[in-house]
Amino acid sequence: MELLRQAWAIARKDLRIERRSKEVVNAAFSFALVVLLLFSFTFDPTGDQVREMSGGLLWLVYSFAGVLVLTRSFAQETQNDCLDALVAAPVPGSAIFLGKALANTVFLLFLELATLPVFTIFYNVRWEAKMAWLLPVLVLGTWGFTVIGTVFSALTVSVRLRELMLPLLVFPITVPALMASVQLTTTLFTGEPIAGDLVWLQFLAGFDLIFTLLGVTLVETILVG
Amino acid sequence: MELLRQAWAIARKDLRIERRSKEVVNAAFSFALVVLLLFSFTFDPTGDQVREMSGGLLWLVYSFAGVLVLTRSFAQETQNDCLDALVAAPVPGSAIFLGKALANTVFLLFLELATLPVFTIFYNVRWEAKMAWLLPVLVLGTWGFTVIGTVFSALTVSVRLRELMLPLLVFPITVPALMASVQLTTTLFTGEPIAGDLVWLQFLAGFDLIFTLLGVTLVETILVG
Amino acid sequence: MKSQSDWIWAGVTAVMMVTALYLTFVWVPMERTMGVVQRIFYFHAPPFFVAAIAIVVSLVAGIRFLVTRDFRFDELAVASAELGLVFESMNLATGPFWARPVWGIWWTWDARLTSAFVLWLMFVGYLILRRAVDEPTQRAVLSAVLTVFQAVGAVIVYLANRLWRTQHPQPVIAGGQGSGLHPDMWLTFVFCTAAFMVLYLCLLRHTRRLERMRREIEGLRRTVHSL
Amino acid sequence: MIAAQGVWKFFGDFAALREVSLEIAAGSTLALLGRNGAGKTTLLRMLAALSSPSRGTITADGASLREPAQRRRIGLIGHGISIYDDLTAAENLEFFASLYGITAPGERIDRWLETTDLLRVRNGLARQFSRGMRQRLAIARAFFHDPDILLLDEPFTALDDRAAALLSGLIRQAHDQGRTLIISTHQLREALQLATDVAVLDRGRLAFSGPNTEELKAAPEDFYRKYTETA
Amino acid sequence: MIAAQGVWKFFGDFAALREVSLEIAAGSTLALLGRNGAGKTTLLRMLAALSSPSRGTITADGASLREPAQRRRIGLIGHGISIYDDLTAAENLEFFASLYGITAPGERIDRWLETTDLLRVRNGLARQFSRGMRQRLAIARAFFHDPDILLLDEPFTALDDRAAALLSGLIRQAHDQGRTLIISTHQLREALQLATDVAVLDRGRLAFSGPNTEELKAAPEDFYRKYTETA
Ligand code: HEM
Ligand SMILES: Nc1ncnc2c1ncn2[C@@H]1O[C@H](COP(=O)(O)OP(=O)(O)OP(=O)(O)O)[C@@H](O)[C@H]1O
Ligand SMILES: Nc1ncnc2c1ncn2[C@@H]1O[C@H](COP(=O)(O)OP(=O)(O)OP(=O)(O)O)[C@@H](O)[C@H]1O
Ligand SMILES: [Mg+2]
Ligand SMILES: [Mg+2]
Repeated sequence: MELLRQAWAIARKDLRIERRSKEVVNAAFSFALVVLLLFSFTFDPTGDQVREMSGGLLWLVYSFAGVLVLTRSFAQETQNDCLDALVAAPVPGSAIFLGKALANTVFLLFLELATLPVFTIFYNVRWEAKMAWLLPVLVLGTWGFTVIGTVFSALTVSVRLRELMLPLLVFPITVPALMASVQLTTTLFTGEPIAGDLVWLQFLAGFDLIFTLLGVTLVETILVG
Repeated sequence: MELLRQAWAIARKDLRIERRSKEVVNAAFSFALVVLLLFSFTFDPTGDQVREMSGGLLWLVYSFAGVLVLTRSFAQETQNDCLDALVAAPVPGSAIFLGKALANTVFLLFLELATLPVFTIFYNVRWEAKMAWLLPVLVLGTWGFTVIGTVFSALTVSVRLRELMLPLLVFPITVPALMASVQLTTTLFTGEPIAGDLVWLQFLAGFDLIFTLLGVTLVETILVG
Repeated sequence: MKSQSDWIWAGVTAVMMVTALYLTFVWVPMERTMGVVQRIFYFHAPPFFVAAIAIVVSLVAGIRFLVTRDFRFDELAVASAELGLVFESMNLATGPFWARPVWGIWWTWDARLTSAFVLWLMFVGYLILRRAVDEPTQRAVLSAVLTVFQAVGAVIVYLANRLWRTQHPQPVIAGGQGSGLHPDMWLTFVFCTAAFMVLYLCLLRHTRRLERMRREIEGLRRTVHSL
Repeated sequence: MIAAQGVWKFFGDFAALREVSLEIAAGSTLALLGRNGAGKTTLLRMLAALSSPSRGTITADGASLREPAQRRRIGLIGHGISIYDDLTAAENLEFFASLYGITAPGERIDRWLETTDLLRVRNGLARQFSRGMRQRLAIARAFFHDPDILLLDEPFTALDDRAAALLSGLIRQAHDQGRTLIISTHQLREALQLATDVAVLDRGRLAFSGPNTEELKAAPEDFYRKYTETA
Repeated sequence: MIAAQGVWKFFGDFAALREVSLEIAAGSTLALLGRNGAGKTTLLRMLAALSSPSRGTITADGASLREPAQRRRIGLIGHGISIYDDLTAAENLEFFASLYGITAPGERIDRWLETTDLLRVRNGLARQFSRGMRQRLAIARAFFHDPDILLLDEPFTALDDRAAALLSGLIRQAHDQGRTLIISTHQLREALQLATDVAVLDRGRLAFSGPNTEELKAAPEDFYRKYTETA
């Protein structure tokens, strides 16, 4: 309980900063659009062929934009050595981790929901009835991605080549989660019955759980050494 | 002449540093591989469908990996305020710009040549005879990309959210060059006659020329303000 | 500083590798459908198993380091990871040469192949991270934590294979159908795996030593410079 | 009482601190001296539980420093100002209040903004503050949860005059209130004026530690040179 | 002679320098004083042609500072050390030699590594140097192309003892060789000992500028306070 209170305090701080400057989300959103732009320029999106890859495209955009948000997450704490003050404060590392992860998830979900309509228009994905299913997919997929990204954001914060290092470490580990999300999203976009894919939803949930626990246990070591 | 001597001095410095640590190229190459992996979720490379977009895929990989290299280009100069020493030295900004652009081009060409075979294997691109044509395409396309990227790398060096800003600024401007390169590359991969596309090559050359001149004239203002 | 045991290890390894080559290319019967290319199998799968073991070793060593803060474990972790990369590369490299004649393509993004590639990327990421951290203690701690995540990630990726349909043959070990290997093939396969395992252990001794020297030099230099 | 027993800190094989054993009685003010690279910051960071000793132990009244209960007692001023540029003065303090589990901090926040003369810019973004104002806010942040152990790492360097005056006032006050202070610095004279105890680090070794005396105050340079001559 | 005429520097609307006019005779040593945020660094950066005045002009012997010929005459020690961690000591100097168009620098490089006592680590990576060694290398870098105008921005802060000794030696030597030095600092006494001229900046204004005198050396604090009281 106490842990969650502290985590929430930290998350609220990040959210408040972001609500004020809107810097990161704006930049990330524009970046997502740019990526969409690049995609559409490099291969013309027409016909069913695109519908089959729509899920993949969407999550590609999310991943590339997302990892940039994650890089910032701990990097910004180093600006005035704020990280020292955080670690010196009587909150466990796990609280810092959870708070940051929460804030990042909110940012990414924002980003994703903002990108979604643009995407569907760009690639004229027909809007099915069971799109409601998309929400749990987004949430679970994003949380898995963010949890790992947040841990590694802390891991690489004082490392050379941070901006190169993070995607390098994050993506291979998140591959299963991404694949599952892609699978589910594509099913939804192509309008096939979701029933057969529910196993992926469970898989995602399990994935998230495992890495959340790992993060909670290990982040203290990362921060204090 | 003097200008080129100074530019070369700066390029040599960057190349020497890289040859010693190999950090950037290694990381960028691995990142390119990661991107290839991510793409595989989206584009199942069976069938000709992928061959039509192979050029696009390749240049997407190059762009994403390349922009990370470019971000570093001036950022690393700020580590010990080296940039101050550079600007204070009796070399014109244009020399710094050209030197950096040169070094970056070498890095990216390395990256591209290393990625190319892996790409052709992963995406089953058949290797045609006229692949020799690919070289001029790579060089011209890369130079255009690098020139713009280097200018913006200098422009964003002291900006918050650098790693987010750079792609935002670079990609939209380089889209024409990218499209031309994609067009040419695809033609080569699909083994169609290149003759019809030579105009794109000229376009690229012109594009490079214009932006090189722009960079040379404007970079001094960027650095000294 | 070659000790006698080094020579013994080297000898044993050499003998086993040569025997492995003999078994693979001379002794073992030819596979009916695939023909000679199938013999790649004996140098294709075993390296993967060794790589898998290398991860486990890295993982255990990494955890031991976090607990004891004894750099010997860090050395073991790196050494094992470096070798893991080498062996996984072997598995990755031999695969396509088999795929080309059998499937007609060098590569397909089937789950099993992808997972192999992901594994390879994890090794690479681990080693690149290490090179990006200057301060040895921090380097050791961070890379140890990373190993834990990657090991878990690797397991998940590997299990995820089972969920995906794959063009790639099912596991012979612990794999349900398709495990119908001729006993001689089995023997060769098992022996090759053992040979690669010994090779791994032999190399491990040296890479560890190398790593220790590296760290000692680093430390001496800093101490000298701080004078 | 803070006790460091046989503390080593290794960066790789390089020992930044060697076998440092030190006892700091409650209510004392320790001047932590030593030339650049002696290990002052390293030691202070461990006292702040920002990093853990490679060997040896550091305890406050017998308890480990990583325990929240202990960390709540510690106030730290490091090289950075540790405030968020995109939060207002009040929000900054409010945030740290929530970290330290201070409920209903409103009144206390205003009191500290008063003390640091930032009340009139209560709701101004720290980003827009002048350097001096930011430094004063940083000081408020460090003293805000009134810690009874204060760790100050070269607090006066690059501090603007007003901030410096404010800080030295607060330091004196804290000392009078019987709080424990540990101040690392290069300014011998100033340090020895207010210190009750002195510790000198030399290349990671504890070259001297003991109470501050009149003769020390009289000739600090000689004393300092005596214990750092080795370099 | 360096002449600044009616120099203003704006950061947005904020004027970091207001109407600064200053003449620095060749061979003189100017102590540039002023509290934090007074504008010392801003002025020095413009003298080093790292940024250009918003209004007014700065010339060296009548010529613009951006001209290579002028920049070749200038040596700068700023807050950062401006050396490349991934180059060896020798390569660092070699690189800057090539920037300054010094042909066949080999012998000169060794001479400077000698002076800074880095010859034995000639081919060691700067990254692996201790802090002091890096600082000495930075000093070598600044003096390497023997500039006859030296701009030093708080050169002694955070300098380790040996580097400090080395630098003050070089400064004195440069002065004796009739070079022009401009040193910004907070350490009044030390500064006034070696300065021939004094300039005091106060909130961007030039509050005082004139030759250094005995009574100044006698009571620097009073003098300083007199011209910075406004704050
Ligand atoms: C194209 C690249 C290839 C890669 C990256 C690859 C990768 C792997 C991996 C990771 C394993 C261990 C899997 C496990 O034990 O679960 C494996 C085993 C194996 N591979 Fe491949 N493989 C490739 C191509 C092929 C081809 C073309 C064939 C033959 C048609 C083949 C036949 C086998 C067999 C028989 C095993 C042993 C099964 C086992 O015991 O697991 N591989 N390969
Ligand atoms: N993160 C680190 N990695 C490697 N070495 C380090 C690290 N931090 C400190 N050191 C080394 O430890 C020694 C002590 O550093 P420390 O900063 O504690 O000295 P200090 O007394 O604070 O110096 P100063 O008075 O300049 O602040 C120095 O030799 C420094 O190079
Ligand atoms: N890049 C910048 N953007 C905005 N304001 C700046 C910038 N650089 C300096 N300033 C402002 O200009 C004023 C003068 O700064 P400057 O660094 O020159 O002072 P200083 O005399 O060097 O102070 P110190 O003695 O602390 O170095 C300060 O108020 C500072 O906030
Ligand atoms: Mg310190
Ligand atoms: Mg300054």
